[in-house]
Amino acid sequence: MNESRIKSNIQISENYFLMEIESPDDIKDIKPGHFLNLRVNSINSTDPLLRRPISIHDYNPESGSVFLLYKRVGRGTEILSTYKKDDKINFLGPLGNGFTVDFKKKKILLMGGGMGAAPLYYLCRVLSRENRLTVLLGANDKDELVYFLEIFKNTGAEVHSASIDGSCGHKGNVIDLCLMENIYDYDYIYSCGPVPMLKELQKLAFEKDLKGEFSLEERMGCGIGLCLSCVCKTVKGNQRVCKEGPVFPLEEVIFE
Amino acid sequence: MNESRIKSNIQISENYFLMEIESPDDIKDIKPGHFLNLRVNSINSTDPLLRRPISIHDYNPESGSVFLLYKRVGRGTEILSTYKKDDKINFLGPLGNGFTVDFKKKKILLMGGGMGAAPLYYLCRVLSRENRLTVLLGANDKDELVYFLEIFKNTGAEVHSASIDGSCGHKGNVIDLCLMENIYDYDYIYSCGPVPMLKELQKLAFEKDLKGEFSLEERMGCGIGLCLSCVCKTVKGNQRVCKEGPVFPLEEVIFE
Amino acid sequence: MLEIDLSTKLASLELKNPVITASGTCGFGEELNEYIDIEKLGALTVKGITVKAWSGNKQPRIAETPSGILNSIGLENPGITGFIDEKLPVLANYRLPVFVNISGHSIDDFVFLAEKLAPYPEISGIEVNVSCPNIEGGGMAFGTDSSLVYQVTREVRKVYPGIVILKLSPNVTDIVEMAQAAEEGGADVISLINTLLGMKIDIKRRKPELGNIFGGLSGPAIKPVAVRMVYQVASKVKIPIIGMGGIMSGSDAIEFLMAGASAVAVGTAAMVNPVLLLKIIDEIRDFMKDNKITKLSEIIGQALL
Amino acid sequence: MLEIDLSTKLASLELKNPVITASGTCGFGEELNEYIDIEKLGALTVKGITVKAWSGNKQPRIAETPSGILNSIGLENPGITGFIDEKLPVLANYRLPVFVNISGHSIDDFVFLAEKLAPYPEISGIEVNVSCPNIEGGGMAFGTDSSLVYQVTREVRKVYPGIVILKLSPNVTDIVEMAQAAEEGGADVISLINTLLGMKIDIKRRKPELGNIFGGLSGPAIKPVAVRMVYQVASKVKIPIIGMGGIMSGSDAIEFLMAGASAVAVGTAAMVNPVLLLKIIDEIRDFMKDNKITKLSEIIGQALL
Ligand SMILES: Cc1cc2nc3c(=O)[nH]c(=O)nc-3n(C[C@H](O)[C@H](O)[C@H](O)COP(=O)(O)OP(=O)(O)OC[C@H]3O[C@@H](n4cnc5c(N)ncnc54)[C@H](O)[C@@H]3O)c2cc1C
Ligand SMILES: Cc1cc2nc3c(=O)[nH]c(=O)nc-3n(C[C@H](O)[C@H](O)[C@H](O)COP(=O)(O)OP(=O)(O)OC[C@H]3O[C@@H](n4cnc5c(N)ncnc54)[C@H](O)[C@@H]3O)c2cc1C
Ligand SMILES: Cc1cc2nc3c(=O)[nH]c(=O)nc-3n(C[C@H](O)[C@H](O)[C@H](O)COP(=O)(O)O)c2cc1C
Ligand SMILES: Cc1cc2nc3c(=O)[nH]c(=O)nc-3n(C[C@H](O)[C@H](O)[C@H](O)COP(=O)(O)O)c2cc1C
Ligand code: FES
Ligand code: FES
Repeated sequence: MNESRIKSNIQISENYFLMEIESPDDIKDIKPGHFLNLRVNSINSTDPLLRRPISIHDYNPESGSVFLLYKRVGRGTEILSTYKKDDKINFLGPLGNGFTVDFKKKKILLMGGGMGAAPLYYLCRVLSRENRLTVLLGANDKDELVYFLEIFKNTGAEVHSASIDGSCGHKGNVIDLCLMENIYDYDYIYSCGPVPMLKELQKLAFEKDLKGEFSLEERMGCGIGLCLSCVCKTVKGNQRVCKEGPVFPLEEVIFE
Repeated sequence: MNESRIKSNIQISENYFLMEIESPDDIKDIKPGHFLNLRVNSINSTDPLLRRPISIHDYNPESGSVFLLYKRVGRGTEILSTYKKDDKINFLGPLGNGFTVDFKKKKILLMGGGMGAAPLYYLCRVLSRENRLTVLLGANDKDELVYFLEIFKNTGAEVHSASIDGSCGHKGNVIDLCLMENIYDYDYIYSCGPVPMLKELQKLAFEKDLKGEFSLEERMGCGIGLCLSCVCKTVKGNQRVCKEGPVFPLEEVIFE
Repeated sequence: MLEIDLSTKLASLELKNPVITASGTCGFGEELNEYIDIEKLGALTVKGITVKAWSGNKQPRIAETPSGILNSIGLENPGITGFIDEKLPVLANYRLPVFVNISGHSIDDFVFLAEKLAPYPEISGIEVNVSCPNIEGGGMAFGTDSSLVYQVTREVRKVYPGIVILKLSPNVTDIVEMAQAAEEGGADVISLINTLLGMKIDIKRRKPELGNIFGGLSGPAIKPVAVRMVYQVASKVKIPIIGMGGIMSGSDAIEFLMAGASAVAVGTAAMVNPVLLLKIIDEIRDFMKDNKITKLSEIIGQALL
Repeated sequence: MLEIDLSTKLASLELKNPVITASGTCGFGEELNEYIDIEKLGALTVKGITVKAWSGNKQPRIAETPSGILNSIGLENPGITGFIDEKLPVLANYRLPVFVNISGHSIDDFVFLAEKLAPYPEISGIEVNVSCPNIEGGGMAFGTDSSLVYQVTREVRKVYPGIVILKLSPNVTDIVEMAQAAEEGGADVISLINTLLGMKIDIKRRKPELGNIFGGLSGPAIKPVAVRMVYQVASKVKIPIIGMGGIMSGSDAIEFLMAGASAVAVGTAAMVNPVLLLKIIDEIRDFMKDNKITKLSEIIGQALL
């Protein structure tokens, strides 16, 4: 269990917030794909009771900063959005297995749907040093894309976007973008986002015999492997998203 | 229901805190003996659920300030103690009936046990303009008395104190002090504090046929007369401390 | 502009909206009316009335628990005569349906109370409380035995011409059995739930915190149990349900409606903040607007399979 | 310096302190051991084991409620053989008493499981779960019928030489009746309480939030009900009680001890923050120090009249 000082917590669009926290000294190994489980209740309160899992959006060991990007969707994330600079935040983590990052000179595709793009950013930064990356981003509208477009472009990756309402990039979903790419070209693919998207991408990957990894989300109780709240179906049987995951080889996940 | 800005919230001894809040414009009539029922839960939280009743310690219509003096005894008051300048505080009130204040040229005794002295201060300020006041204060030790001694002395009242451990004033309880006074001399007596003290004082008052008022405390659900949580026994039957009280003629209260 | 119809039906009675005060948490309306215009509510249910005036249980009568409260008021009330003489004339001034909650120690008590209230058209119905955990030698016992629930309902039904609501106890193994007994006995409406029996210990004094040892648990803590019971009962009985237990917001109320309640009652929330009663109505309306639902009936029972 | 003795007895077994993990919320100890030294606990109760391996219920399996959680894990577990082959060898490495929670659909299931576990001295006892709300056609039904509780206990007792703990369901009218049935059947210890049956509705999707519709309510919300049941049972049975339901702090644990529990189990709190398990032990010790109590036994049952 850790407690960190919040360096900043800024609203970057109507419902998106970026929080920068001090990385505690005893935490050295923060990998892309890890997540933190954040406490959202105040002192002496048992409500809300559960922690909220949020992915590592970025990590800067030099400045000792961990970045979290979150969308305000319910009361937990609303509470997070009220935290101010110098408030303390309590969390468990970093948790989970993380993405595979030991590639070199490969052509890699990252595909993020909605908030699924959040954990891909740190991954993109790490991989882009020695690989060629293409990033496909999908969202409902421009508002949900501007921030991501900007940061991913700064990594040097090639970035394309799709929006359902057509207000930014291709009008349609991110799977359309994928179909427009020459998918055989890629050595590896990473994705995070809504299940219907992952499902379609898995179908495509199976067709083209493409390897890669998915980062999954499930409701969590403990976030540390105790309670079996968060299991997903895989070819190896049920696996805990918080412990064996959240990242799974794309070919192992079984979608219903 | 009101929401006010906190002007300050300072720790005045180990467990005593003084909060100054802006008095809302639409509240004009704040009487000694009134109390506020303060919300202590944060946004989106249902725990702790109940409000906390705290008496008006002082009121300054010119500066538009209401003062609350509270002791940190449990989680509600602990939460209150964390509030900072410019935070908002939500409350219902002013509630209750308040003390009788239309005396002139009388000799009046105020007797406060522990935190019971808190509501007596505003009363003392109001009455001391046109009456002669003696204030008897009792507490466990010096720490609980210094602040009260100072402020009551500033009203021009004659002040005596007793502490159980003898660290301040008379060693013993405040009833001893009372016995040391020539109680016949007084026209009216006001008291607030622990039940055993009030009970003894009532006995004394009955013997000497003295009139006066007690401000009582009971656990409250609503604070506005809906739920009957807070009733006390009186010669008129059960009465709600939050609605018919908290101030009752001393001769009407029935202690078990 | 979408025309939103919040009205709902409880047997023959139409309420302009589904929000009712829960018995015992809003007195007899008068005090509440100082804070909100009570005529904006769907209906008012008053504090439980007994045959004789009653002074209730020992102090303390209330204790706070995580997201909940325990109460052991113990049915303090002016008795049926006191109610009719002092409270009813005031209630008659309000233009809104009033339900009178009644409690007894025997079937005769309930019948006596129902008969006494029968002549007053200013009362829309009676809520028969067979579930009070706070009176000795009875109260809750009625609500935990389905044959007693059936008998009480049938006898009260015979003497009371208005709406008969049975308020059931959640402290039972099978709530559906109790609800079916009430339906068979001739109840028009079922109220679910009364408080869960609970207690708290004051570890400093090493004693139960409430003067009465046990108390009834209400508030948000019990909402999941309450919604579950409404859901279970709604698919097994035909008469309408008033759902309650921990409603603090419009969303909470909608949970109960979707679980099959035709109306909801709000207790603890009104104690914490009386304004919530009206806010809940507004929030239900807003939800309907946002989701382009024009009639409350389109929500009721939506989550039932 | 005051010597504080935190040890407590559960039948023939002495625990060095009264804090036990609640079944299903601490896996099989291994993951928990990454966060705290589990050997500091009084005992460990593992996830419920069934005859066959089980993959549990549909997602979502967990939902948050006011000061509580609803779960419908559905007893996902490796089955008795998987448990004995894969989990037990790991558990055997820890120097602390282990209880194995078992669940079945029939008396035969329970007997079969008890027989399978009987040969292992590294297991201190079995916790017979007649109260799981999350398995179909059984589970909780056992715990709501006192004659079944009696029979299950008696049959399990015959085949299991170690400590037999009966874990009872709170979803009953009369918990004392169930506890007495367990005592008569020969149980050594009673565990109180399992989760309350509840549900939550997702008003956006207009559907139950859990894949399994109903779930078990745990956490601080249920503490008042749990303390009440421990208190009621403690004055009516002679065998020791493990109290649980919403314990988050030393004070909460002491409430249960004063209500008559000889030990306590902690579930939801460990999920929220595993460190709380040890903090609770420390807080109990601090309370005793502050109050000059040297033996835990001086606290147990103190609030009973
Ligand atoms: C491994 C992992 C990483 C995540 N990373 C991010 C991220 O980087 N940025 C971000 O914005 N969101 C992320 N999420 C989703 C985020 O956890 C939820 O949006 C958040 O918990 C919602 O909480 P709430 O109280 O605002 O919403 P509510 O709907 O009020 O939450 C109610 C309950 O449901 C749970 N819940 C709700 N939505 C989700 C969800 N999508 N996934 C899991 N649990 C949920 C909550 O944790 C809570 O217990 C991640 C989820 C997981 C599992
Ligand atoms: C009319 C009135 C005026 C008061 N004025 C003051 C004041 O000016 N300054 C001050 O320090 N205290 C005052 N009190 C007492 C104050 O309300 C309690 O100390 C406070 O509620 C404790 O809350 P807690 O959460 O810190 O304690 P906890 O013990 O954790 O509270 C648990 C519950 O018990 C209730 N409770 C606990 N102690 C009391 C008590 N003594 N009286 C009523 N309810 C209680 C709380 O409101 C809460 O619902 C007053 C009480 C009443 C009834
Ligand atoms: C202080 C208090 C007094 C109550 N008195 C009664 C009563 O007299 N009759 C009754 O049927 N229910 C009574 N109840 C139960 C409520 O009507 C309601 O069923 C219960 O509190 C659950 O709703 P809530 O969580 O919204 O409060 C009382 C509840 C409280 C908190
Ligand atoms: C996720 C989860 C899984 C559980 N699994 C089991 C189980 O397998 N067997 C069992 O007897 N109880 C199980 N329980 C119930 C707990 O052991 C405990 O009785 C209950 O949660 C109340 O305690 P708490 O409030 O401290 O969690 C489970 C509870 C939770 C929250
Ligand atoms: S959330 Fe508990 S095991 Fe994953
Ligand atoms: S606190 Fe509710 S009537 Fe006084």
